[in-house]
Amino acid sequence: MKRRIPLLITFVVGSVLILSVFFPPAESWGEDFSIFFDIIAVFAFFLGGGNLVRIHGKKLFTRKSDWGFSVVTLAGFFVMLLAGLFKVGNPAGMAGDVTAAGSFFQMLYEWIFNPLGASMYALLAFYVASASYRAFRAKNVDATILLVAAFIILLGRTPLGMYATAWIPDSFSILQIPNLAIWIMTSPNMAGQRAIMIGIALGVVSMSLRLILGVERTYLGVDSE
Amino acid sequence: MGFWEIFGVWLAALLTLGIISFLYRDNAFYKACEAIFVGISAGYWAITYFWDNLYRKFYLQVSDPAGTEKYVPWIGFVLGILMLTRLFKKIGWLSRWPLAFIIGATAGLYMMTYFVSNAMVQISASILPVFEGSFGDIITNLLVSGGTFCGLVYFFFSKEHKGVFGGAARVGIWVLMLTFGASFGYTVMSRMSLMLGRLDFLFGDWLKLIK
Amino acid sequence: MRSRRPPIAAFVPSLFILNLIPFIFLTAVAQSDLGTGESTAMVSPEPPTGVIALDHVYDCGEMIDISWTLSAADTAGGPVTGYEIFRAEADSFVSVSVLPLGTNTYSDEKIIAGTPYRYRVAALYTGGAVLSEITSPVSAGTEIINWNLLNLFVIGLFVCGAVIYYITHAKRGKKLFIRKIAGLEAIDEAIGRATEMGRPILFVPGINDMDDVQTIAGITILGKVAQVVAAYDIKINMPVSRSLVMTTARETIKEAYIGAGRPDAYNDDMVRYVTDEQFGYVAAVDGVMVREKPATCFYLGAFFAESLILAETGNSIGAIQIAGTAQPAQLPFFVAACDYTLIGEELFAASAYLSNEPKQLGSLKGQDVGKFVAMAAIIIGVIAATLAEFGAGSFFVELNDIMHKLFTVEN
Amino acid sequence: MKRTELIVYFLIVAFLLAAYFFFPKPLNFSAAVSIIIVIIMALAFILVFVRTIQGHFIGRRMVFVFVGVALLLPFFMQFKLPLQISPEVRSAYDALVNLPPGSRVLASYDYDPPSAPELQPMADAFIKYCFDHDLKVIIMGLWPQGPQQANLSIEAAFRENPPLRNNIKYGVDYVNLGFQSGNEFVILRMGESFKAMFPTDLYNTPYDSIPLLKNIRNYSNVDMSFNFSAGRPGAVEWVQVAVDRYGLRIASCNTAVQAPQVYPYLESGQLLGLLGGMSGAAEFEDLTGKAGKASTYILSQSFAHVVVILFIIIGNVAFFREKRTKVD
Repeated sequence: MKRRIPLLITFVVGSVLILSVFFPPAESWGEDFSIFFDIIAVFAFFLGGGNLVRIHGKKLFTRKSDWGFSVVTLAGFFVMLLAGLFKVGNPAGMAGDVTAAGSFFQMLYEWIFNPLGASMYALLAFYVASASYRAFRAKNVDATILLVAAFIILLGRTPLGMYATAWIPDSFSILQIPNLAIWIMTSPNMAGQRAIMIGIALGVVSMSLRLILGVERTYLGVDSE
Repeated sequence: MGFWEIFGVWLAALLTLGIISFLYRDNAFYKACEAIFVGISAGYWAITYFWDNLYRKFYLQVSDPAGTEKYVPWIGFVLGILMLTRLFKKIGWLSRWPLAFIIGATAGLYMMTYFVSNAMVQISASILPVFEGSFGDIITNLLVSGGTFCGLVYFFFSKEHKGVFGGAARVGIWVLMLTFGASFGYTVMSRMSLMLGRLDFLFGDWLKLIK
Repeated sequence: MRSRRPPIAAFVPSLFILNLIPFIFLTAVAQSDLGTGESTAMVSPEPPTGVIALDHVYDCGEMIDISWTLSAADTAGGPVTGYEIFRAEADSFVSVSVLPLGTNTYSDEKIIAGTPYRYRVAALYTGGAVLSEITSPVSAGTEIINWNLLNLFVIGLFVCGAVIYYITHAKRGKKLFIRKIAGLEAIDEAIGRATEMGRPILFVPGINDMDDVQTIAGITILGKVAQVVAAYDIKINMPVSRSLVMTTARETIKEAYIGAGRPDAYNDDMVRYVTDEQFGYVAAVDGVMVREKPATCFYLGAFFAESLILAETGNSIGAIQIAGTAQPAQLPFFVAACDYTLIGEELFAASAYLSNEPKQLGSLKGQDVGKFVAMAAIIIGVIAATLAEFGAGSFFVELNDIMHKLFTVEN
Repeated sequence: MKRTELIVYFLIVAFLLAAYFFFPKPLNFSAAVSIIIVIIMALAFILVFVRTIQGHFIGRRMVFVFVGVALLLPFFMQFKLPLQISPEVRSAYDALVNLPPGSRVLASYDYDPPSAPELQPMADAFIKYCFDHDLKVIIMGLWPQGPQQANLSIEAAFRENPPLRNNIKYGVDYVNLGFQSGNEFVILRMGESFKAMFPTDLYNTPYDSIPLLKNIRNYSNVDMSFNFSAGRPGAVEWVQVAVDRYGLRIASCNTAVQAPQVYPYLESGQLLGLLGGMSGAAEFEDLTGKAGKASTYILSQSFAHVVVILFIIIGNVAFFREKRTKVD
């Protein structure tokens, strides 16, 4: 029983939403789902946030190694929570938007959250280089194609590519690296993207059907009966 | 600049340096930044959930006297409460209901979205006359249609990749590799500009070495 | 997927009415122009003709479509500057929209279903406007079934039918061949490596919530990985960025441990919530990687810019990395930096492949039928389109037409 | 922590503090120094290359150092990359130049800080041009942080040309309407009425009490539009809704990643012009005659790009060298 009802729910909800596409009066049900989901996510956060506090609290009280950092995490979490819940320093008081300029919440966002996020994102500049250095090697046919495509596109985006192949006569201008780069992006690249996208669509159809029909049910956990 | 602005710039600069130091190796400075980031951002999302979802999408909707369809947020609310039954051993199994609901709905919704926008649209976009335009265009058209076809052959699961079929699958893999190489190379430049933003902040806004 | 159009009429109605005043005034001027024909120096151009208003089909009474024949003076360099649509519920016409010249259709969405409306279209020119005839009343109605999507229904039914057919077919014990998928064959090897080295396994299910199918696909693979993990008693470490994913992953791993007959070995701390924030989560996972040095990293789910940050850090600690995502933009980074990558469709096929159950494998055969349909459609379509282009006979022209109609989803 | 490591940290902090307190501001390398630096970098590469051929492979940290140096040093150099103005940038610029003084330009800021390195220079150059040539700017944003980015542009224009601070008046010469959620629906409804979407500006001033907006009801009252966008909603939505439905004249400024999706609209004539990525920004700065951030950024970006290309070559040398060692 404890397992059959969830399976039934999945089946009914899934098939109804698939069919709703074909019935204009039911068209908006998908959007209603997103509202349900947003509200469920709030309650789920009680579990997630609770887990965060519990893990770091445990580290702190058992004085595990690096417990000092747990203090920092907890402090950050609660400071942000209080600043946001009570809209501390908000120029418009409780009536204002929580992210209003000048509020403590927004200041924390600008001084701490934003630079940290942007810096983490920026690490990609370095990783993209180290990955190119390591991965683009002519180990076999596949890797060589990967390498050549990447190399042509990279060259095509610098003046270097233009100078290197400027001698090619205009009747073969497609072979000039900048043109070749554009051609790769618009032609073979499109073919590959299309194959991937169509494949994904069919994979999703098949997996969704497995879920809706209850063939795939690992996520449902244990039947304690 | 007032004290608080200078303080904010310094704080942001130190945090930026802390994150960048991870490139060398893990260190206490990075750990501190990580701890701050996790705490602050979890708090940020908690607040977003509270004001955006619970307050705006639930409370304001159900308390709006003019609102129609008030029952919609309530269904979400009940499912959310069921989610919390996990905290109690005896009725914890009830939390699978909202989960089953979410998975069913996601499966149903995505199935149609993907089928329309990824499969149908792409197939209809592929149906084009091949022998059109210049010689180069014809080659390109053939390549795009053939490439898509071979790419799909590669994804076939229930047939062994042998003989002609295997050859097509092989070409399919090459097309995919070409695609990946091209997209990778294409993104390098914009990834570089991300770091430029941070360097500009560090050496301009903070150290004032750049105009 | 079609989405509900927001009720535009609900948007700041009072301001809207204020804005209409100049229009009404303009209309009045235009009408008086027609009567006297003297207030402007210019001769007024011909009005639009043949105005038709029809209920937009296959919707929920949200739209009325208006079409007309362009004013004869709507030419390059001609006097017409655009068109204005007027609508009346009772007697007074109000302006609905102004459109650029050359337009001959408009869909009015600011209507109430069931109310009859009349329309007229004005051709605007410098100094005035000329009005068309008034249409007969039309009201927007609700249709129960969207027949426009019949082609989608038929093709969808065929593909879904194939999947379901092979699922039930396989149940009856027919052996199915499924080719090897390298990334999935490697899972056992990767877990074995963790056992040998006595190091944990890191599992990252992407950064999206449970309302993304990719996350669900990741979780279903987790179910299979956890079975092996439970059997060999390896430590699995799963930091997640969404609370719902945390609860689902816990259920899944617990199930695997109970299945392996070792429920005591399961511990809720195997899965822990970090933060919803994309880069905050990445910062923490990077920290976990360099500190705990997992032997194997799985990245299966929806990934964005963080894909390469994770994969490069994982590479620096020498972990075996198996990735899979359906984000086409991130696949190149995984392919470049990971040992194995499940490309798009393979991610969704993975749990079926790993389960080795006939039913699940049957669904893979079913989706191959879908691929066959796609390939056949492309070949037939391309041939028909090419031959039709060469004038190879009306058969190909029609076939080309049919193929386009079959795969074009109208909204 | 190892002692050497501590010393390195200490040195870095000391250097930064020295830079903060003692370095000349702004720091500029003379042309000779710049050339020497480039030569040193080239030599370093040759060294790495030779070492690799000898069988000593460099690690990822060395790659990081090279990328970091390549990104940072051009900030202080006085080089100017020779630029070839591409036709799409030229046409965007021409469209702006042909506007008579007093024309009203709508500027939509549809991006957030991570895309700022590419888009901010375009936006800055655009605002400067408008302020210098008496074009009235109406700013809005479809991304929450867009209007803040616009304020940065305005601040930059004032900083560069202080007298503008007195001459350019908020509400008369420019206005910032702020952010409105709703993506393409905002664009759609603006076709009827700006005011319906923006009842007040960013600072809660009612729409009607702003002089600049007096006679502006919808797209038909603006002369041109510039869109700075990094994704969705952005240029594509503007074209599909505002251009196709309401005939707005629009030039679009995009990140390099987004540009290919926008090019088709340029070819079809739905866009007046297009600025793509850092090179687009640098060319635009070149045309407006005010070298800004992009002119520096493009140098850094090109350097880093070349570094990546060279490392791919070195990586392959390393690979073949390794293979040969194994065969031996």
